[in-house]
Amino acid sequence: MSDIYGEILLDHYRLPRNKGRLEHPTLSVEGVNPLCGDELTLDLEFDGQRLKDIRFSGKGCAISVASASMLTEALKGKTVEEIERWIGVFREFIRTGRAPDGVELGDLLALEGISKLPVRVKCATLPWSALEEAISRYRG
Amino acid sequence: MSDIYGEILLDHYRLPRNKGRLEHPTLSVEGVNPLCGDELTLDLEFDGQRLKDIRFSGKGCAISVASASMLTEALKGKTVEEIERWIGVFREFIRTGRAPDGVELGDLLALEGISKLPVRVKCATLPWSALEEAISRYRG
Amino acid sequence: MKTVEEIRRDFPILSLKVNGRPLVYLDNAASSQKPIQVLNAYCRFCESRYANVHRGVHTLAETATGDYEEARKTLADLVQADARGVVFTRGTTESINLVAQSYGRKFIKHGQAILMTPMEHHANLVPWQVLARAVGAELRFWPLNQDGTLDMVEGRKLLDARVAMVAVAHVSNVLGTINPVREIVEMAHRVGAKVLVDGAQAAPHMPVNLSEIGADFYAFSGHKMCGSTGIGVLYGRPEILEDMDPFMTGGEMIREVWLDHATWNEIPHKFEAGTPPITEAISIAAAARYLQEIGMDWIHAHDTMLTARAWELLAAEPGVTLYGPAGERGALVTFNVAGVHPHDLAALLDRDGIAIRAGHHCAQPLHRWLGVQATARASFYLYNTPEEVDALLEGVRAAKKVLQLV
Amino acid sequence: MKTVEEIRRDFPILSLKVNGRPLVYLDNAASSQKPIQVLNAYCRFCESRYANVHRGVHTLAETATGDYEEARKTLADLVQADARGVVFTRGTTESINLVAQSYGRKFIKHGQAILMTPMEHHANLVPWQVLARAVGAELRFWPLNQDGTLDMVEGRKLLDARVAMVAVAHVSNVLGTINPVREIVEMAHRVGAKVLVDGAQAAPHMPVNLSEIGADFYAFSGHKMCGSTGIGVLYGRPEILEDMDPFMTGGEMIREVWLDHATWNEIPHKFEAGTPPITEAISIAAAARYLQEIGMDWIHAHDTMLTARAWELLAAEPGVTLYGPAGERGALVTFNVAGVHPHDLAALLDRDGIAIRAGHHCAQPLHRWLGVQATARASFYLYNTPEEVDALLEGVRAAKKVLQLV
Ligand SMILES: Cc1ncc(COP(=O)(O)O)c(C=O)c1O
Ligand SMILES: Cc1ncc(COP(=O)(O)O)c(C=O)c1O
Repeated sequence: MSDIYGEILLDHYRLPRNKGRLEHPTLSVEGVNPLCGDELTLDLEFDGQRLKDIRFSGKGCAISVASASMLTEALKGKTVEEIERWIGVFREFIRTGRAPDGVELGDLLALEGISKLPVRVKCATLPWSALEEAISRYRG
Repeated sequence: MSDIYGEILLDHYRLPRNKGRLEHPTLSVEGVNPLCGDELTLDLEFDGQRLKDIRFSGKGCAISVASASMLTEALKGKTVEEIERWIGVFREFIRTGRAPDGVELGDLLALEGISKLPVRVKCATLPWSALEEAISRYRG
Repeated sequence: MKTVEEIRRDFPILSLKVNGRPLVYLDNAASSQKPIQVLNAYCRFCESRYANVHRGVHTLAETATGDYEEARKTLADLVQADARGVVFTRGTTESINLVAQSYGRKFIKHGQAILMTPMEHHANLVPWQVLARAVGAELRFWPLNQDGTLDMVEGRKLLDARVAMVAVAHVSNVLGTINPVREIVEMAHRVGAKVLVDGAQAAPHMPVNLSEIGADFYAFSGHKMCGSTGIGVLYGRPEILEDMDPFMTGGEMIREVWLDHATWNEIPHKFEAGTPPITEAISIAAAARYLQEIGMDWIHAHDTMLTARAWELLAAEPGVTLYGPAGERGALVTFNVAGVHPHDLAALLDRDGIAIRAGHHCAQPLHRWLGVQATARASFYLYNTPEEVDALLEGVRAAKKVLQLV
Repeated sequence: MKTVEEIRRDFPILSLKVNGRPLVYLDNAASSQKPIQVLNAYCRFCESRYANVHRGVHTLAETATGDYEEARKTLADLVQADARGVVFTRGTTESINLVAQSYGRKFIKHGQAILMTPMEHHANLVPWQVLARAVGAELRFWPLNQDGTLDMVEGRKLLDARVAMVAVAHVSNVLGTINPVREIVEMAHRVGAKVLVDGAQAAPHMPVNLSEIGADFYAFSGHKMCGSTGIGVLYGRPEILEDMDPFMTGGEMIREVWLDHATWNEIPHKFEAGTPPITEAISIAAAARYLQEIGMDWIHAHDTMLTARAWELLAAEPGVTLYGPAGERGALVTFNVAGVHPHDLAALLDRDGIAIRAGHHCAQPLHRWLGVQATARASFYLYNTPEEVDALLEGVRAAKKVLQLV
């Protein structure tokens, strides 16, 4: 098993960014990891087409927590369209273990090894699935 | 597979003894071979406790026909008690491939190899199962 | 391209001697043998990659899960289907029971009809009898022509709007008839009926393209295609599987469980309760790869050549009656020899090392239609040779002599 | 008598390196590994004795049939039961579904109750939920004591004349609790209830004497006892099996078939529709013989020694919570480490080559009762060593360090 528990991932797990709840979220979504029953909540605050703020809460394993932390960091301030592009990029990345050409993944690169861990893919994608639902709900 | 198609068996198949129907049977029983659907009928005529006459009819494979032919030959004229003993002996013989000590099987020895052919056991025992039913019915 | 001689060397059992004679294995429609490639894949997996699948996060659990899901894709590719619709079952029989229960009990209603053919294997007949009795549905039977093909004119008349399900063999395991399943699916869909195709005798022997056939359900078994027993495939169109209730319940097929109720996992997992046949999936996938390397087209052509030869030789032999259509057919010939009980024929052939099947081949109603209790069947596969067909004929002649009534 | 070192050499997979470290396989409750004796028996059978069973009259069909029925006897012997009551299924899950459907739908009536425990595996819970909903039966749950044993006083009160079925694990796959099944059977029979014992975690690990336990049904799986996936056993008391309807229908389980109805074969064949898991039966029988040669008593003692050691070491480790009874228990320890998600623990142990399981172990209701989402579970078998238990402890300590929150 390729070692997924690298320093960047552990850093996000120990010191998660944007953890907690928002006071006035535009909408909140919940996700459940069928593998272990872990639950995660995303609060999103939009300003028109722009994601002004985002927080996540809930218990989870290091992979799901770090994935959520990285997600919030990467997407805060982005537009709905940009976020949708990111969701596609992330799914592709998780499936293949490679970033599409010309895309800078930043810390998310720490999840590179996940494509070889089919069982843990659900942990890494948990916050992203929740985000996807949030966006589709926001679009109406 | 040990060779069951020996001369004695083939002789009983080609020239079955006591084949046909009785005019005035005390009782008739039918047996079906679940393996192939073959049907066999036994007609029995009792004189008190003694089996005065016996005939078999129906289509069957060489093993079931020869087995029926040998059965009629071996048991005609025997008493109900003797027949019951023979049924026990035959079952034991078919299961183990050996005759119980001191028993003379005669032509039935030709069925020796059957114990090693679990699938064909049903062919050899078809007439005997029918006989067993006949006896238990006759006893009431 | 391998020669038949090379193929034969892949199958350890084919070098066996039976009663002192080289084994001539002509019982492939009952079950096929396994090449060393399949046995090796099995052992390698057990020796270095095995664990239970789908819930473990350790390395072996991840490898085993990956291999198991890869096997699903391999089988989906074999029949050109969407892997989401590929459910691993124990075999054709469980696949059909699953549909009869999970689809049938929910969607087939009192007064509707199930249309079958009289040539169905018990596996594609009895589950529908049980269902029909449970829900109050009617059973209809597509008439046969004299030669054992479907009477398309009469059948069309039975296919009205009350028919909810058509259950039909792709290839008959007795008559060898290859049914026009694509046409039947089109006809059935036009009246809103679903179609289950029993592919047990087709998938191992010919290219099968489910996206072309369009069947709603398609079933086949691993052990008839050089793979393991204990595994088979049910393909179901994903949108139909989604709507169906589970068949069995337990681990892996659930999403969340409370003391008094539970919710279901997504397809195809919803239909795979408990520890699935993991090593069997490795085996059937290795078998599918082996067959694909040889080429399904080649296998079909080879089978057809052997079958035609057998038909020709036996048709010319006095006292032999052949059943089923004379032309294009599945990889088998079914016959009777006057005065020779099929069981005796099979047993006597066995003295010469030749393995054929005798009996009703799990198709009693068809045998009633044929007017016989039992038949003898020789069935062929990629490793059989023309010489083995000739040996069959010699064996038949010898048996006639042995049993000849004086 | 073999030493553990010798036993280990029988299992090819145990010489594997995982992430550069020797494999420490502690996921035996999920599935066990296979010794070379079992793999060899499998291959030898495939290479020289294989054919479909029960209907062929040629040599291979006769040998395969003989071996298959011999396997049934071997399994009957293992648990000291009548072979007529031994049905081969795909595994514990199918065994229980079979009883819930074939016995339950016929004999469990509206208003009757099914009594279970909250420690059941989903396989022994969800099928009863489905049945209860279908027939209108009530579900009852035998309360647990604080330590995860059954509360025999409260349980007795639930066991009244309305209870038709008691479904209980012999050994819990999470708590390790060994339930007093013999006593439960006695209590249940007194009120006329039947008892199904889920022996998935018991039969592989300890001597099981069904004639003593007296259970009406007993279920276990091949893959947890050094045998194949794709096979398991349902033992049912013959006189009860006789009365039950078939579960699946198709070939081999029938006596006679007409177009519109059919009659059934005798037990146990009535419950084995279609081609059974033949090679899997060879495998599970070889496994049973292997275990019996080592000795079920020895295995039980060895497991108990390892489990006690693991319990002791982990109980002394700060931050570790253990679940289930402290004393006599099944061959596993289930625990949590404060601040470490079980999945992370399992993944981090895997870096050291140690395979344990993390999650809800198909027992979500029990985890709700425990008040946690998930747990970590190390489970032992005949080939594990005290040193491996020590490695587990070291691994747990290392994981705590890696994930330590700063
Ligand atoms: C107690 C118990 N019951 C039932 C099962 C289900 O067994 P299988 O998955 O082999 O059907 C298991 C194993 O997962 C178990 O531990
Ligand atoms: C046409 C057909 N359908 C169904 C089956 C049943 O397959 P299985 O016994 O593998 O379930 C067979 C094989 O026996 C068959 O030939």
